[in-house]
Amino acid sequence: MTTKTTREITLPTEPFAVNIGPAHPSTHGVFRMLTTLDGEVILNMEPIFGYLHRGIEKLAEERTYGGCVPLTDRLDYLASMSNNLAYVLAVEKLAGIAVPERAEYIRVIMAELQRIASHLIAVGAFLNDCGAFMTPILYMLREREKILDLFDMVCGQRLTYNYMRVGGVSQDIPEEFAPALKKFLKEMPGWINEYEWLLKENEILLARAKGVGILTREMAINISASGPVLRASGVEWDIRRADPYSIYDRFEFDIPTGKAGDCYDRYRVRVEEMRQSLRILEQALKDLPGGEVRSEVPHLIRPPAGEAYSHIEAPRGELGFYLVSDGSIAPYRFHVRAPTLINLTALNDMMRGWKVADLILIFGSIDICLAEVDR
Amino acid sequence: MTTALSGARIAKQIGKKFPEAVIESGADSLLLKAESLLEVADYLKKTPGLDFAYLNYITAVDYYDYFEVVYQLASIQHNHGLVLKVRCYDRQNPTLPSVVGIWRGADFQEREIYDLLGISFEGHPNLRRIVLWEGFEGYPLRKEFL
Amino acid sequence: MATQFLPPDWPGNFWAHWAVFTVIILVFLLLTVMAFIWFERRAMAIMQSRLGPNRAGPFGIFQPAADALKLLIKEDVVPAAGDKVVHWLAPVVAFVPVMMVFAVVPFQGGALLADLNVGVLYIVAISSLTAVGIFMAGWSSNNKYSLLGAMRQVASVVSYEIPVVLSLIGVILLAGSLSLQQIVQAQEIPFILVQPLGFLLFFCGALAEINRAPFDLTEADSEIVAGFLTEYSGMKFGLLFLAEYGEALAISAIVTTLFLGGWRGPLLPDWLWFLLKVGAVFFFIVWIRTTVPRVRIDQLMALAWKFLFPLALINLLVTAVEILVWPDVSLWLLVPVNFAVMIVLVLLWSKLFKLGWGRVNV
Amino acid sequence: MFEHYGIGIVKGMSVTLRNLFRRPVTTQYPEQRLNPSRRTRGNELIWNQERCTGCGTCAKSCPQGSIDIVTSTKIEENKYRVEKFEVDMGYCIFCGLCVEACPYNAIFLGYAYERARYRRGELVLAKEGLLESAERKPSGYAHPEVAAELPAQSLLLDKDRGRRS
Repeated sequence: MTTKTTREITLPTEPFAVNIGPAHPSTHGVFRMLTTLDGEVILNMEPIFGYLHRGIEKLAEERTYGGCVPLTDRLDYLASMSNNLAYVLAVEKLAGIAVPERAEYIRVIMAELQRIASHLIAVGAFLNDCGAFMTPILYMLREREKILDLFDMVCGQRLTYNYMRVGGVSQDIPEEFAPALKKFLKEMPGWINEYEWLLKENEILLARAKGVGILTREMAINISASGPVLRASGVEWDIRRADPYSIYDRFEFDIPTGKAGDCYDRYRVRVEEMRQSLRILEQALKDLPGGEVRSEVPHLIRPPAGEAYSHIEAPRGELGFYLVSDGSIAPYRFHVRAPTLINLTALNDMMRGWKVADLILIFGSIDICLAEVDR
Repeated sequence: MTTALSGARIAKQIGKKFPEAVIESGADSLLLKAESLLEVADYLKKTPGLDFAYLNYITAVDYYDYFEVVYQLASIQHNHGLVLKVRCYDRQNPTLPSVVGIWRGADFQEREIYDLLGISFEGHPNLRRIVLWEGFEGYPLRKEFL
Repeated sequence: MATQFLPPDWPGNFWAHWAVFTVIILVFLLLTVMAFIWFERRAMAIMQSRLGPNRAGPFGIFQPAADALKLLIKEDVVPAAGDKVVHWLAPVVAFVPVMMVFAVVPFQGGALLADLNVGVLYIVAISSLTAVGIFMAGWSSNNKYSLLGAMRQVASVVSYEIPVVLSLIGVILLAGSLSLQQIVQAQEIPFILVQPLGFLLFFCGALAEINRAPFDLTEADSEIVAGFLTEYSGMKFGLLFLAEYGEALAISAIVTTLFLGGWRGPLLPDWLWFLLKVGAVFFFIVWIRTTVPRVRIDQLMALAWKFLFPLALINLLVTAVEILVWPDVSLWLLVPVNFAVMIVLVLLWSKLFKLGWGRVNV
Repeated sequence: MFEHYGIGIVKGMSVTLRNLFRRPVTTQYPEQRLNPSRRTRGNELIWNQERCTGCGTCAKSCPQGSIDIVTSTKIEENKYRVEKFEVDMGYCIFCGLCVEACPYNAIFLGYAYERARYRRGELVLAKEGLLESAERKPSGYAHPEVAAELPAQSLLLDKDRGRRS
């Protein structure tokens, strides 16, 4: 006996198209999903981008290498430090600039704090998309606020940090930073445990997220997914381990992976990554050496003609910068390998057949930042 | 550390199967003929020992005389990488074969290159503008645009 | 068993009583609803480690009044292709039944508008009328989100009505009357102890019927924007909003009356007991809303038909057998028996049933 | 379904209940004020006319091109005379690159906030409008000597005392 699908046994009805977004509470600002629905069931989904396209790749071609750093802040504004880091690493690779030891440690500390801050938003927004009315995201914003305070202390800004410089960081960390970070590291595990108590075993969340929006291992590799999305599908691929940049080869940490590749696994991977980031932060803070934080770099950098690609493990995946230099003070070509754009490739396959409520859930679990998708 | 495979070594390996495919081999890159891109890509993905199943990114650069499309490949299994390059000399109507059939991750990126540089990819299932609207004149990332 | 309370001795004829009492109840209700809106926002805010409304008046207590004022002076937008008459009527249709429920709720001994001898039946009948108003709102808005929300509402009301009514019958069997007044008088011990399973089922079903979290699919803001409210503005939105909170208040009052012993309690005056209990139930609703995520529509249906409905039937059977076999046994003896039945059944069903269908092949 | 027999939900509800008895972490802004970071890249640029030599490094380093500087061609007392120094704060992204670039410590970012304007034209600040004043204090960004005199930043880490383990 062949099993009939729900579509066959219900009354024949006409599918209808709904534009979910660009102005929808859960589309993270400016994303449009042109969905074809049969009742509540999604028959097809077409993503439409471009509402936040600012032409950053073109803008960068008219700025100096140093002047591009503020631009990278505006790519993934929830993880500006990681963007800064990826960009300066690419320029340093291109121009062959060495970085002082202390600056490397500070960069790692900033990047890991940023990962925690970004994952807090990602997890909070995901749980909010599940319908947990504001509670998880407000708890997580509270902890993110503490990280933002630390960033504010170091670089004077809370969102667009513009902290990394080619050849180091803009300024040394102030003396009150280390005690504050220690205090944060001490209390953060307790807060993470509290989030776990709040929703980890919640039956409704399990029913909603387990087995929903499965991205298989083969598919994840084939669509070039990266970051937590790839790892939740069971691929142990973390650029911090696979291709260590900066000084990541000195730290001990685990790479959390999922099994099924569903929404729940992606949520779990992010939470575990926060714990691993705390581990890295503890080690980095312990070994933080003294010395300079910025090597002598000319004001206008003229890298030799050539090209360089440098990638890092940003909170949302593999963030890379491909720079081509023609020997002048501005990049000839500035390409951003935006992780979230590529992670969205399989969105249609993950969503088809699920319901409208799951659409929001799956979309939330990928954790995108539209500023980076559109650039 | 992801080892960058030597372009020359791979070129030799590919040369046995596709004698005319490689134009030039760099330290970690291969410059391929546009016509043989697909077969070489397929070979690189499926040959044991190479297993380039993961496409890091695709991008294109406008060098005035030609467009260069860059494919960065990686193998998660062996943790090594390779760069493929293809050139396209036609400025009026640049066309290249699409690799979406081999790596689906190329989908949006090829659309983006089509959108911003005007290179059309043959065989792409849904080649439309992605960030700009249909009807936008010119291709912003070309050097003659502004 | 129960003594019939006489209506209080008011001057004038019946219609004068009726008019005065109605006005008092309406004013009281609107004020209570506003107070509860404030209470919910405030309690939820504190649970979410923020402060909530705190500008208008002391502790922001006048915030709902200020909001209502704002809504009154806002432009009323009707969608161009919408059904204007239905769009206008919908808030009224949704709002009136909510107010009507309170006609039979006893605020204290004898203090009720009409001591109907079919009180429970009346409540069940009237309260589900709100769904018609909500469906009208969704339909007339000519908006796909509104329509989705309205369809969800209809689906959930149609299926949840059954377990809700079935779980109420246990209480009616115990009290031997449909009059709320007499049900309260019959509660020597609160029926929540005698009917724990009935309470659980009724509470779940009631939450689904009034669209409160975790069953707030009708206006799931992260999925379908605001559901049937999407196209509403101004005081029409205000009325729908009031209707919703009015429903929450009504459910709190019904739970109090049927399961928590109504106005009965030591020391404090009766009406205060009643309000305290209603407040406690409402706090519980708010507390649930703060904590849990939302279920999906197929899971909502599955919960009604696979979990609540069979359990309600079994509960009814158990209660009926108990009353038949031990008509004269003290209610206290039934408490452990019924708790044991509840625990066994809930554990059994938790293992047995599967929630929802998951992915559909398309 | 109900793998944990509802215990997961009860656990979650215990967390929200615990939070009911904690102090809120929000600040009521106009009444309660927090100290911004000592290095805050706050509103408006502050220019020190005496120190400025008119070299124009700031204008060159500005990625937005919001600094407009015109100087005399002749050097007087080892300086160019600055004829026009105009900053369009509407274009400024507060990246701080000009402050870092200035070789004579003549530019600071502001420590103040609440400097919003009603008209866009008012955001263009010229010479006199850029000087330091009582409501336009300089921040310590890239100037540790200024930072040392500013009050300590208020941190949420220090405020949140409501946690009970």
